[in-house]
Amino acid sequence: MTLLLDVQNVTKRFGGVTANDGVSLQVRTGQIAGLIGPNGSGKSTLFSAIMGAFPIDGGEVMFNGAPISKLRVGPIVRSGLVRTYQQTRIYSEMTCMENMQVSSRASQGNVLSLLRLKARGVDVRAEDLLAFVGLYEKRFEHAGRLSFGQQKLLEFAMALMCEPKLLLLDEPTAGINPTLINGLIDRLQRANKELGVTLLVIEHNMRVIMNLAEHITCLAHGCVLASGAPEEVRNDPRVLDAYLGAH
Amino acid sequence: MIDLILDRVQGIPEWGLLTGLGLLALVAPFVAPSLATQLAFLWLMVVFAQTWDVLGGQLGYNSFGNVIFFGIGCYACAVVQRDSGLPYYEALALGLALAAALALVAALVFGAALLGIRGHYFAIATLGLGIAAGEIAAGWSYIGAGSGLAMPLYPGALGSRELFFYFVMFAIATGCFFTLRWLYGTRFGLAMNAIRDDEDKAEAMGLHTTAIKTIAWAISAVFLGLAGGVAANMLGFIDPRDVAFSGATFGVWMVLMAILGGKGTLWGPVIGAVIFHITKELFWTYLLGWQRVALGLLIVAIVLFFPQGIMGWVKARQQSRAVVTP
Amino acid sequence: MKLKFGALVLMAALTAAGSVRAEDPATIRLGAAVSLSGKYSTNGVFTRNGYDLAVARINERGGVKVGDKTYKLEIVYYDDESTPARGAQLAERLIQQDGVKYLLGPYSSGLVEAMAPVTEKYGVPMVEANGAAISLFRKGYKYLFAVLSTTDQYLKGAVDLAGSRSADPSKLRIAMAFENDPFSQDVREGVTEDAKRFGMKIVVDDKLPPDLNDMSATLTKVKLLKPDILIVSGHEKGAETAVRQIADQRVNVPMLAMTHCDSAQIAEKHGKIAEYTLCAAQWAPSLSYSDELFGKASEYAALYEKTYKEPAPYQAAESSAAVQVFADAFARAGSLDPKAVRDALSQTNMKTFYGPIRFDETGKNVDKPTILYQVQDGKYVVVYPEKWAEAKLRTPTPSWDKR
Amino acid sequence: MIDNLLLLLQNPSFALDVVLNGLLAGAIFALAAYGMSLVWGVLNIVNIVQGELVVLGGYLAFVAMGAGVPAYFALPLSAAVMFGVGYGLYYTVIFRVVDKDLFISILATFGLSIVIQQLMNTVFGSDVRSIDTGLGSFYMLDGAVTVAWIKLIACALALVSGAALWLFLRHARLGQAIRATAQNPRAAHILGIDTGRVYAITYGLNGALCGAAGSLAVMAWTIHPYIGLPYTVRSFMIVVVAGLGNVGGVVAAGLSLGALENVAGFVLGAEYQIAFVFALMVLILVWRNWRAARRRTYLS
Repeated sequence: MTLLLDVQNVTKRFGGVTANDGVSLQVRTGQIAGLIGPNGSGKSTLFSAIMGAFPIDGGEVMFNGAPISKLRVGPIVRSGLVRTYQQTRIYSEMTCMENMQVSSRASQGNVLSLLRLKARGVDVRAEDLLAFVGLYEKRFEHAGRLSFGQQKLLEFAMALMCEPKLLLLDEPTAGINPTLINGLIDRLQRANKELGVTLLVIEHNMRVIMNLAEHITCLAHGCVLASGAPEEVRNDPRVLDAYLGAH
Repeated sequence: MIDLILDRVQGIPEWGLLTGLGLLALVAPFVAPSLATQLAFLWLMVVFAQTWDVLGGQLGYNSFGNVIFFGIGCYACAVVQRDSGLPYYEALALGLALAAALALVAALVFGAALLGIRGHYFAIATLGLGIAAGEIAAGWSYIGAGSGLAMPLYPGALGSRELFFYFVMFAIATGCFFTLRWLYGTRFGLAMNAIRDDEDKAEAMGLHTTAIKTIAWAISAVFLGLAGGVAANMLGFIDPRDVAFSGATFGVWMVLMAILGGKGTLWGPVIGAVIFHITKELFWTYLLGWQRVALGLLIVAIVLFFPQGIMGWVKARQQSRAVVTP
Repeated sequence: MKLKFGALVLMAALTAAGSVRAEDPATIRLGAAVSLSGKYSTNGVFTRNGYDLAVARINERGGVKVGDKTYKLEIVYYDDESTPARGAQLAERLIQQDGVKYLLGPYSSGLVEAMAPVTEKYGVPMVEANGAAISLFRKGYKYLFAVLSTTDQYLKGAVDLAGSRSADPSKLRIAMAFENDPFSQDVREGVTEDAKRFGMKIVVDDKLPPDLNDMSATLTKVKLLKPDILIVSGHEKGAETAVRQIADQRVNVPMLAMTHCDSAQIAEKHGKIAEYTLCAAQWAPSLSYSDELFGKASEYAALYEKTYKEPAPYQAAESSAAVQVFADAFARAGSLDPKAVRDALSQTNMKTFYGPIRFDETGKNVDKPTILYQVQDGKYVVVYPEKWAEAKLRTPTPSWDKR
Repeated sequence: MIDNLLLLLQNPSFALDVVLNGLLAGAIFALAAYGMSLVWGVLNIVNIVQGELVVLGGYLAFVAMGAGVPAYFALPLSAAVMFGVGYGLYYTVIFRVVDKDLFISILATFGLSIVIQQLMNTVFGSDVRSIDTGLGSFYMLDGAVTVAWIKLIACALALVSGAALWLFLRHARLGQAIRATAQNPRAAHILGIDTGRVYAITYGLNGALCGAAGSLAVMAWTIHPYIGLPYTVRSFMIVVVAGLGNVGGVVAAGLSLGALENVAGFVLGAEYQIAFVFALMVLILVWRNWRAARRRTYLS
């Protein structure tokens, strides 16, 4: 398996606070990787740093073999790297279908091609993916009227519309009805297997992440605490101390 | 009463409605020839409101400088008519073509430079651009500087001038309407709304946000440029600050009309323009000397008590009456 | 349906806006768009006062006899808000919607410039009293007549005075600061022409923006280049700003000439620092013109002051004269046909309290000269042309440390 | 253009004159801009009616002096009345736009500006007004540099008022309440601060600043009912360049704007003076946006 994302010694400071301190992390093509750590350990900051939301103070991010740490959000996304947000972000004034249509891979191409009424296959794919996340019945409803959990699912489906190589998911199960969580895990795995999307998932729910991820990295106070297979990380005393002990 | 009308409107297919209105517009100048020029100005206002709404309503970018494209159109057309040596109609046609082309180029250049700027800084930058353009035009002697430019006289028979410009302006307004109607139906329209809803998200989903904004601006600029060329001929005289780059009148009116009718809708700006224009004319007729005070108060009242506009109000009413149907 | 309904309302409202009033058979309706608001509103009001005063006086005297019928005069006013765009629209509206067949002019050249194409198109004669830009009379308009002297004449007198008093006029250097509007740019043209004739050199040629209230940059340039004549034109605010800042910055020039200083009341407001300033004017109450309707110029001034409780500005006097010209033309035409009235207008040759009025083929009044005042001991005294001079020109202006 | 520049370079004393006169004009802009920055920072309102308030302040001083009030008293009087005008405006119109988006406030205050403009025109006439204080000028370097005393006084007063306001915001209880409200209105409200009143007072203070600026403008320059807009747009520009809540920045930006404008008027000719200023503003924004792009953000 080739190296898809290679985060090398990334450092990010906000004023006097060091949010990421020399963080390194690798994700291989086809993998489902996990990122855990207590609140404030710098997980979301790392996502933003990878995605180009702000300049980083040190280190380098390589995606698909090319450096991306000088690029802005747009070009990074178009190279096949997409994220979802912890506080879901969808286009609340538009219907679910419209949310999906505008998120298609085709929308990232030549702007003038957007002037065509419909792009081939977009609607079918949008409906398929909405069905995939269980929102097919809601497809003509305004996205802003969905429940938080449904919005989360919609955002996930929109991200899949982009046909990313790597998808960064920020707490996909937060706010989701516990009875639906197993279904969600199943969907993430299917997206990984059937759609060929590599996943990097931030997750608080230990049960979820242990079932899902093949490789887990644990952050604490902006530094990598441990990294390895789920079992290894779970049993690492430092992780237990910093993370589980904090609960 | 209102609900009743709303129901009736929904009962009529849109094409029926459009045809009816179109016919009405086509016969209006013959029924009331003395109002032809007034009505031509009405179409100008409709173009103003619609083109402003492309950025202001659909994209959520409030521009106070759109009048710059109107001014460029005025001058481009006037200069061609003055210097080309062609017969009147040929010169007018060439002038309008150049007006549209120059406005387009200007929009692409300014868009690339300014459309990365967001929020009120964008509004301010466009305001500054509009004022600077007016002042530069007022200093440039090739285009008449502060003395302005007089347009060539219309060669046709008495009374035909009004009809001619009425129909030209009507054509521009309808052209604009249908172009935007088509545009809002494409995925480009969706992308514009996505940027309005959450620009960071749109960018994080890979949309070429700056290019989309620039193209949208360019589309409205083309129609403003055309309208500028025709309006210059209707008025017969271009003053750099009071006609061409008149930010404090045309520049603000276009915003108000769009808001009054309802931002971000296809029909809103049209309705807003019609109501605003009539109200303004009535003020001018019946409130001699106080009309500007009345206009100022009207502006305050619109934005304070009616910021969602007529279409916004209608929508809210519909939504409260029935769940949205697909 | 709602939209159709809206369109009907629109039609109804626009028709109402263009309310067609019933024509009273015994009145002639004149239309006028004047500036009641906006930057020209002071002068716009003077213009309206002038029109009203003449109409009232003519109606008092029984009206105008056209053929064997006698008519009263009536004026339909609109406010053009001092903007040309509005002016053009209103001209159209007066003619099309209100059915007016004769127009009185607006205030300022820019407005006339905007309205003239419209009146020309409809063949409606317009007699105007406040748009003097020479460019207006180069367009071949047939229905435009102006009772006042053209703008290019305004400050020629000053150049003339300086040139004729100098041993070698070609050594003289001129500084000019003109507002960037049609009126002042026209004044500039007249001055440049005359300067060229004398071979004078123009060393400063600035265009002042209309909303400028600070001309210190231009004045520093003047101070640096030490010209012999400084000429300023920019309506009242130009005169006010110039007088004030020339004193503030102690700019020494042997001769200072400007327009609009009497209406800006520089002598009254600024006293000593306004002394020696030359002011161009169309008319003064002290001139010895007279006519039957108003009597002598001074009597007109007295009547105006009695009616409006302020001294008579020349803007009002020329406006009154415009109405007189119309009345005269109606009587001579013996008909109310606009074409006949237009032809009668072109034959106008009359003496008024405002001065002699005779139009050339372009429609400008070629019989009346402009005058120059000088502020002397706090009064405006006519010093040019020689024929009307009340006192001798005081020149050169001493430098500030000697004043 | 080039010869004008050479002229200036060859005559440094005159160059000083140009710069100095510009700086002094800039002080008035700074004063008005300071008020705008205050309102923008605290109420989150872009106050387009700013220029009209300045002009109104000028008219009040003019009327007061016409009625025999001495100049040194006309200014505080005008400022005091304008405080009341601002306070009143807040409770009639402004309070309705406080929590609306910026754009609504821009339009609403624009509407107000038309109304006030027109009312001033009706009440005071469209004549150009100025007050001659009779203080004369101050000159040096053989008269190359001449500065009207009143302009110097205006500049000094502008700086003093700015400083006084800064001290007030920093140390007075009410000033602290204003700053707290600016930072977080909800928190301030919870702490028992009557935010509505704080807003009203802030807007009143802005009125007073405008009153002072207007009084100085009518004494040192001229006013008429339609001269408000230039003050508004300049204030706007100064605040944009300086950033919110930055007294020093506002003063520096105001003074340099005045100086730049005058130099531009000299070099490019008066007709391009305003064009230069606005083109410059657009360029500054484009430049700031370009810098923001390098930080992977946007100017907003």
